[in-house]
Amino acid sequence: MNWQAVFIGMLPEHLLLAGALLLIVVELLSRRPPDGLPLALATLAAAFLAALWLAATGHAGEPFPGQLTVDPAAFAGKAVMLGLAIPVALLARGELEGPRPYLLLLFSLYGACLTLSADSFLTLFIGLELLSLPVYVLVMAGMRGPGSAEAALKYLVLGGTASAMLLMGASLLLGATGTLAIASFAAGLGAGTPLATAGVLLVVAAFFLKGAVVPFHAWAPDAYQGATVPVTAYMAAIVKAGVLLAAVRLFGEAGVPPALVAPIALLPLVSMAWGNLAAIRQSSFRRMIAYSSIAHAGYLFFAFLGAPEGRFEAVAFYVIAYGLMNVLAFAALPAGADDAAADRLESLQGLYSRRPYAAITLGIAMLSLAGLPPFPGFVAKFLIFRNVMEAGYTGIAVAGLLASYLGLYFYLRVLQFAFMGSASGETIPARRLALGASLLCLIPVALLTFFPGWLLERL
Amino acid sequence: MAEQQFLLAASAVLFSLGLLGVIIRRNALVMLMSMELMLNGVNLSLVTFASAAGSTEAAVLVFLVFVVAAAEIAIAIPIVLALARRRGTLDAGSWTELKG
Amino acid sequence: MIETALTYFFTVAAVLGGMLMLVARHPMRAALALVCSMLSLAGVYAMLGVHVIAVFQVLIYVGAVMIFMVYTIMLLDVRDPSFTRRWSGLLVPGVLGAGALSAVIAWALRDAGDAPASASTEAFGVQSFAVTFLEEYWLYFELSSVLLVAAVIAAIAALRAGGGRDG
Amino acid sequence: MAEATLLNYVLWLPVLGMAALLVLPRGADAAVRGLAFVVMLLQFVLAAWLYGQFEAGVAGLQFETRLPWIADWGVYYHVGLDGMNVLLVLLTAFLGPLVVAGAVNAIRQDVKLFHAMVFFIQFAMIGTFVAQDLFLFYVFWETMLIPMFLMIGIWGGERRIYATLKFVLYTAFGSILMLAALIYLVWSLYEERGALSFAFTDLYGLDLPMNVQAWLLGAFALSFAIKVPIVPLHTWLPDAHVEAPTAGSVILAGVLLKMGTYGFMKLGFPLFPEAAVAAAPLFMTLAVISIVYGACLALVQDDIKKIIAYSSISHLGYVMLGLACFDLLGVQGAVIQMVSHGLVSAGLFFMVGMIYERCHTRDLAAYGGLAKAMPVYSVFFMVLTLASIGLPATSGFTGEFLVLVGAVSAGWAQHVAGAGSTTLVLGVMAVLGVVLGALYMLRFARLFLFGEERLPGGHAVADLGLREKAILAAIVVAVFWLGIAPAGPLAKTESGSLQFQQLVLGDAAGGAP
Repeated sequence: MNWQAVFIGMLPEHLLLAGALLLIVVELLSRRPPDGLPLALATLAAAFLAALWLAATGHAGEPFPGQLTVDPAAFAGKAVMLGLAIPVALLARGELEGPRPYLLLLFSLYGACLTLSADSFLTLFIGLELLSLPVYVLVMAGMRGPGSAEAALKYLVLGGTASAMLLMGASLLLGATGTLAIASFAAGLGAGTPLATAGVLLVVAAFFLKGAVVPFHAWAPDAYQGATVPVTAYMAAIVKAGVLLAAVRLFGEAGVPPALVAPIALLPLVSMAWGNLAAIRQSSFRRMIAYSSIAHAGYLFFAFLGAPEGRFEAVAFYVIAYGLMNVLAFAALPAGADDAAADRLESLQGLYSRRPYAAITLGIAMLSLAGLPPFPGFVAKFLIFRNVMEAGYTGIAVAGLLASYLGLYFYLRVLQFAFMGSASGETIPARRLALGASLLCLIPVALLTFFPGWLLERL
Repeated sequence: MAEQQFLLAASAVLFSLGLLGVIIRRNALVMLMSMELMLNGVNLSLVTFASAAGSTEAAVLVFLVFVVAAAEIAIAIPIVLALARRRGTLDAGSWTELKG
Repeated sequence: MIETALTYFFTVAAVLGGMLMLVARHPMRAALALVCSMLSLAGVYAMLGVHVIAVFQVLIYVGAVMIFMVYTIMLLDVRDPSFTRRWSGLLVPGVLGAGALSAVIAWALRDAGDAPASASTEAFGVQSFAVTFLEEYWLYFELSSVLLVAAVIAAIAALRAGGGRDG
Repeated sequence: MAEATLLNYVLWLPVLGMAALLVLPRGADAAVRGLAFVVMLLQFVLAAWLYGQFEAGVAGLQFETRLPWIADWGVYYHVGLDGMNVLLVLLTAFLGPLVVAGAVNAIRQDVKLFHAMVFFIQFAMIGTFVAQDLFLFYVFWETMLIPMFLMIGIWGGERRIYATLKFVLYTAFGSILMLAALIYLVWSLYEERGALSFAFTDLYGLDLPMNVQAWLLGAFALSFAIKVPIVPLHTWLPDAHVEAPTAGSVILAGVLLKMGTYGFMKLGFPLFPEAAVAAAPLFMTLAVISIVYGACLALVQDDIKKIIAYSSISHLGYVMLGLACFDLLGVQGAVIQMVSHGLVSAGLFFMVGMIYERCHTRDLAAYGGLAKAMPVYSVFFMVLTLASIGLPATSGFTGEFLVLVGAVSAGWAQHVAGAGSTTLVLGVMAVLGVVLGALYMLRFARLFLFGEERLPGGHAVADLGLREKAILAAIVVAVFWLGIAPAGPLAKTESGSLQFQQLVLGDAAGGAP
């Protein structure tokens, strides 16, 4: 056993676990429920810096050969998720009380980090479970109506279904290739036997479910709407990133064989169109973002049609841009005791005249999500569709671009509310610490707008 | 029909029945049970493949499935209780607040 | 011979239990059907010689999970429209889809039996399983403990959130 | 070299201006307006200096900057001036301070945001003109939508939301197809050369099969044609113009519409020369339809803004005609016509805005006999009307005359060569369009300026103030400059027109017509 590899290679995970355990101890020792935020932030920052450092130095190692190995790409992915978690945690101030939500957040991130290092389906499975289980509860944390519990239960049942699908697929792949290493998935992609193909498709379906691709999307709108703002931001930015980056690791160096292109491309395509169309008729902001995330899941899964070399770059850049935009948007939302009222799109009416900074950041987030240049969302979208077209699927890429066009309207509608509506008399309260969270996102967004090449060279 | 294939077919049927239950049943608890049935189907297929290949890894995975199933239920039950207390029903079809 | 027959019997019983669960009206009956199905599966595992799994199946699934479930049903005993109206709107597409799915998987499995049927069960011997688990796969032992800690915290948080305000 | 970076200053000055606006406190409207005017004026001075330094008759780029931007993809921050864009940059910078000056009374809410948007759109428009890298071009091209969306949507008229959404959704639809074509194009280049590049000069040399060229030209052309707009893709334009604030209309008519024709000139035709030559009759037909259709609709409008909006469609038809005939005179005429229309329609929109600020109606029937009530206003209006019609000594004459000569002579050459006489027929029909143009503008002027004196509300209104006179005088001077001494601008743009012609016809089978 190589203890050094275990210590260094899993440093971000260790830090998260240490922070979580420390938080438990603090909670047990203190009489009143302590505030978990400072400790959680310190833990997140330490883990983020560790992951960043390991990614920058190009560390690679095999703490548990065949079960859990690390490489710079895995660290980069972990750094993305941990970095995004910091502003999300800032948003939680005022929404979630006590140390427990932060504990759940840390455990969930621990699972997310595991999935990015997974070398066997066992690690992948337990990582995904650890990623999801705390989120089921976070959805109903700070709940303000029965809707939250319903959403949590729905999410739990469908999340469990996704896990079962993943395991069934893994089991079939075990039968086809004799191993549970995730390399069996890549082998199964190329094998072409019915058993391997069925296994591959079940695993892909499980990822579609976790990533909320139509028709496996039913949980997302409810969960996004039922949860409080920081949790929705967490689901939109980090859970999605974790699932997609894990999928990149799963696909590995394998290309999608032509026979499987149609089933793998079709559902994301439908997802883009349906997500964008359904978002138009939403009146709740978070529900609209949920449908937007369904559409974005479609774009993200398109990345797998492209050449294997470009996948990590495309997905990583996309989840960075997408995550930053979501957190930026959520940070700009008004806070209010009546959550359902604050969540209505109409509550953004005249935002600019009251809180110009919030309106502008919200506008930037929406335009970037719509994929309009010069914001990073455009570069991300461009990268994905370029890869698809380079792989020779011109028709699919054009269809995808047209489907992405459908989304423009509802993003612009948010701008319409924020800038073009006349303000009503009442003031719109801002979230506590929202300024910090949005600045943490705005600075990277500005850098990515002007220097996207810097990041792309390093992914 | 070989015994192994029979078992595998049974696992596929159990898995599909579980999925069917998740989709078509309205009672939240029955949905949870259906989810467990899916995992049982998975276990059956894992055990069958594992005993054919002599893979300890698969046996460990079966063990993990047990752990996770227990953990999921431990989380699901408080949620169900909260739901029943607030809504007075576990009927997924009557949750209209979140539709649309 | 008798073992093979018993294996078939238990397998069929497990599937029947699953079907019963699906059509049962009251959750309690569904739970009992599921318990039957799970016990039958434990029988299958025992017949296959994987005794560790069979024991876990009984202990964890039947002993913990289902007891918990039954207890919850008894605790709640709510008058539910879902008792009289079992099916969601997706009945027909759901049945068709699941039927197609099981057919596809079963079809895919048709060439899976080519492996030698000499079920080598050493991997599942109590001792060998325990030794390899703790020597080679102790990562998962540790990770499952992390998972259980997380689950306990999550369950407490869920209880708190559910009972907090107007409970 | 300080001179080479001058173009970057012109381009980035508005961004600096936006940053400076951030510092100013809210409500300091006068300071905001002053700052905006000074920055815009400085930009114009720099652009004028650039124009002066721009050497005529030199092929290729001047004031070029090329820096790696997204090095992995071969994307460069590559800007430069050539004969095609030099006048358009000057025009854009010229209109900037006028827009700011014209908005003093009209824009009263969210003054800071308004001027930030003016800066933003100036940046995007100049960027689109000077970009020499396809990716950069696309980024600027799409970026333009954002400030325009807000400008119409926030400060527009009653149906502003509808108009601005229609504008954005129309133009974005074209852009999305252009994006697909762009990716395909660059990918083809990569297949052929093994190197990723978005540079125009690399893409020009690409040898694509005819059917691919046709598809790609279709995608690019759709995007450009929506922007121009060419009939039948024009329906967003009247709505956008009518609902936009004066500043928005001026920018829209003055510069934004030229994006489409500039796109055809810089990219659409030269990138796909064979398909362009094959499709030229189609484009010319559509151009003539635009000329006639726009003129006919302008003839029957009752809304004074709509008259000018439809006249824009008609005038840009000439530009398309000049470009699609591939005759040197025609192309040069097209360039001059772009600038001329930019000046004249901008001036007319300013005048409509000025009268609207006084009387609050755009209904033509409500006005009459303004010549007596507002003599100075009427003089300016008459000058611009005549320039719009294309009276000699005005810029309109130079542009339209060259286009028509070019089209007819190209058509005649084809006719003589036995290559069909479609072009000739279209050229002659376009001449008829001039008559229609005179009809609707004179009708407008007659009802508006002459006859019985009638003003909405019945009370007297003040004639133009000093600020308004200065704005219009600047435009009128420019109009006469292009009309009386077109030799200078023509010389500076000749290299660009030649390059365009060479790119399109040089590769075409059979050579020049």
